Amino acid sequence: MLGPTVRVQREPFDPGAELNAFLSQTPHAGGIAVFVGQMRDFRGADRASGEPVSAMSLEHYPGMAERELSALVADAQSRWRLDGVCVIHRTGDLAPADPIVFVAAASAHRADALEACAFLIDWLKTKAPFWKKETTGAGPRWVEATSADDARAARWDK
Amino acid sequence: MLGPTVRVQREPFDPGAELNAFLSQTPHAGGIAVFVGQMRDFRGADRASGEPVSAMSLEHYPGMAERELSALVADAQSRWRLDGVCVIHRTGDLAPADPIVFVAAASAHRADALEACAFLIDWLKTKAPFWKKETTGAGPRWVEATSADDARAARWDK
Amino acid sequence: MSVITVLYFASVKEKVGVGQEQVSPPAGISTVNDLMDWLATRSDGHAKAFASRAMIKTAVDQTHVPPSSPLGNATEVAFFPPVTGG
Amino acid sequence: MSVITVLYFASVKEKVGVGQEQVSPPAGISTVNDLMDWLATRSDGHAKAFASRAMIKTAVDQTHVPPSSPLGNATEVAFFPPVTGG
Repeated sequence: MLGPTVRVQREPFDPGAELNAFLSQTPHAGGIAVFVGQMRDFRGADRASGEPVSAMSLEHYPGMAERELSALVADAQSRWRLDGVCVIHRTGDLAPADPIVFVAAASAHRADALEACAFLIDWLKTKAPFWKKETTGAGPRWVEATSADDARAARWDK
Repeated sequence: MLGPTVRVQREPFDPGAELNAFLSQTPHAGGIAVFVGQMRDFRGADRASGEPVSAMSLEHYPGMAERELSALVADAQSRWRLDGVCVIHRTGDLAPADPIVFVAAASAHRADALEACAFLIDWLKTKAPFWKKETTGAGPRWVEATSADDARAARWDK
Repeated sequence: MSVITVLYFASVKEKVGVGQEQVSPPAGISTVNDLMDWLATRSDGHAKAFASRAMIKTAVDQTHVPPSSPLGNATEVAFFPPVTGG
Repeated sequence: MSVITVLYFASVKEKVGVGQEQVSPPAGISTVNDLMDWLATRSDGHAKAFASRAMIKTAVDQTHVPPSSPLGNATEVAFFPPVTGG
């Protein structure tokens, strides 16, 4: 098994290519769980009622972002038996439907992969130092953290 | 939104290409959860202690397999708000590390996507009429269903 | 009762020796359990297949059912071990 | 106390007006909270940034800490709103 992949990058990435690269590194895993977050073109609960969003800018804390993601990966590896883990996060300017984040976890058994993947994205959302600024008709505005995200992350507190 | 994808096929499929095709159909989704099951080259809890497996053959019930997968997808759509769902399952002869199953669920919000994806693979494992036969040093042998699979599926019983 | 297509899969198919057969059960065969009892008498292979009844799953017209289910106007009945896909 | 690199991100950075500054806090500044109190006096932007203290998260040497944490020998302290990545 190769070490886990953690990348914070300004360049776009190709989720399909990342998935196949990850699978090629985990040939003995029975189950691979993946989460892709992509830039939504609306704010709110759904697109019908939401405010249109035309662009996004993603700021991060260089150094700490990579450290925090690596710490989350190490935590996941201590909780579940994983054959491989991959976390990729974009920064900078994004357009609607651009992939923002790619999280993958591979294990001999699917429960470990599914749970590790959900854990990683839930904790990433509340711990990794990234900040989204969305541009709507009213101009650019920082996205606010939600209590729903905190609640989902808290499910994993030991 | 396009209708859900349900495919049962003898031909191999490319998980990365399927992921990108799915993403291109769900441009307004914020979160996409994916599960890929691939053929393991061992039986048992882990590879170190497990019995080597050199080949697999997947039998299915034509007609009912597609019906059952479509019913699971419809059930998932009634439980969560989904922008798209895709389920692909291989049949026939497989080699180690070949992808067996691909499940994807897209939603405005990640909780719906993650839960629908886990639900789909858990129920698929206990309801969809497919049967694996593994070839080990002792010859070919039908894989036995596990109580762990039943327990995971039961978590989703209403 | 009319003709029923009976399907066998995986280990059940291997024990019976065929994957499919057309049968016309006699009067009195009204549930899936009745059908299994009757099929078990057709050959040694059938008898072997239906010996461990608890390990056999059943579908009537491509829908999972418990073995106590009535056959009704079923045209296709399938017998197979617990599924192991995914 | 030695020189500390203070970093600001996102809305906190916009209020302060700079993303980074080197400071040498006076004696008596021993916790992150003390540092925030002192930084708030440096300009109107700083005062505005630290007005809603409950909305500010803190990291010392790139590790999340509560505001009551001691500064110790910290060389880098960061202030930012709740994170919204992923």
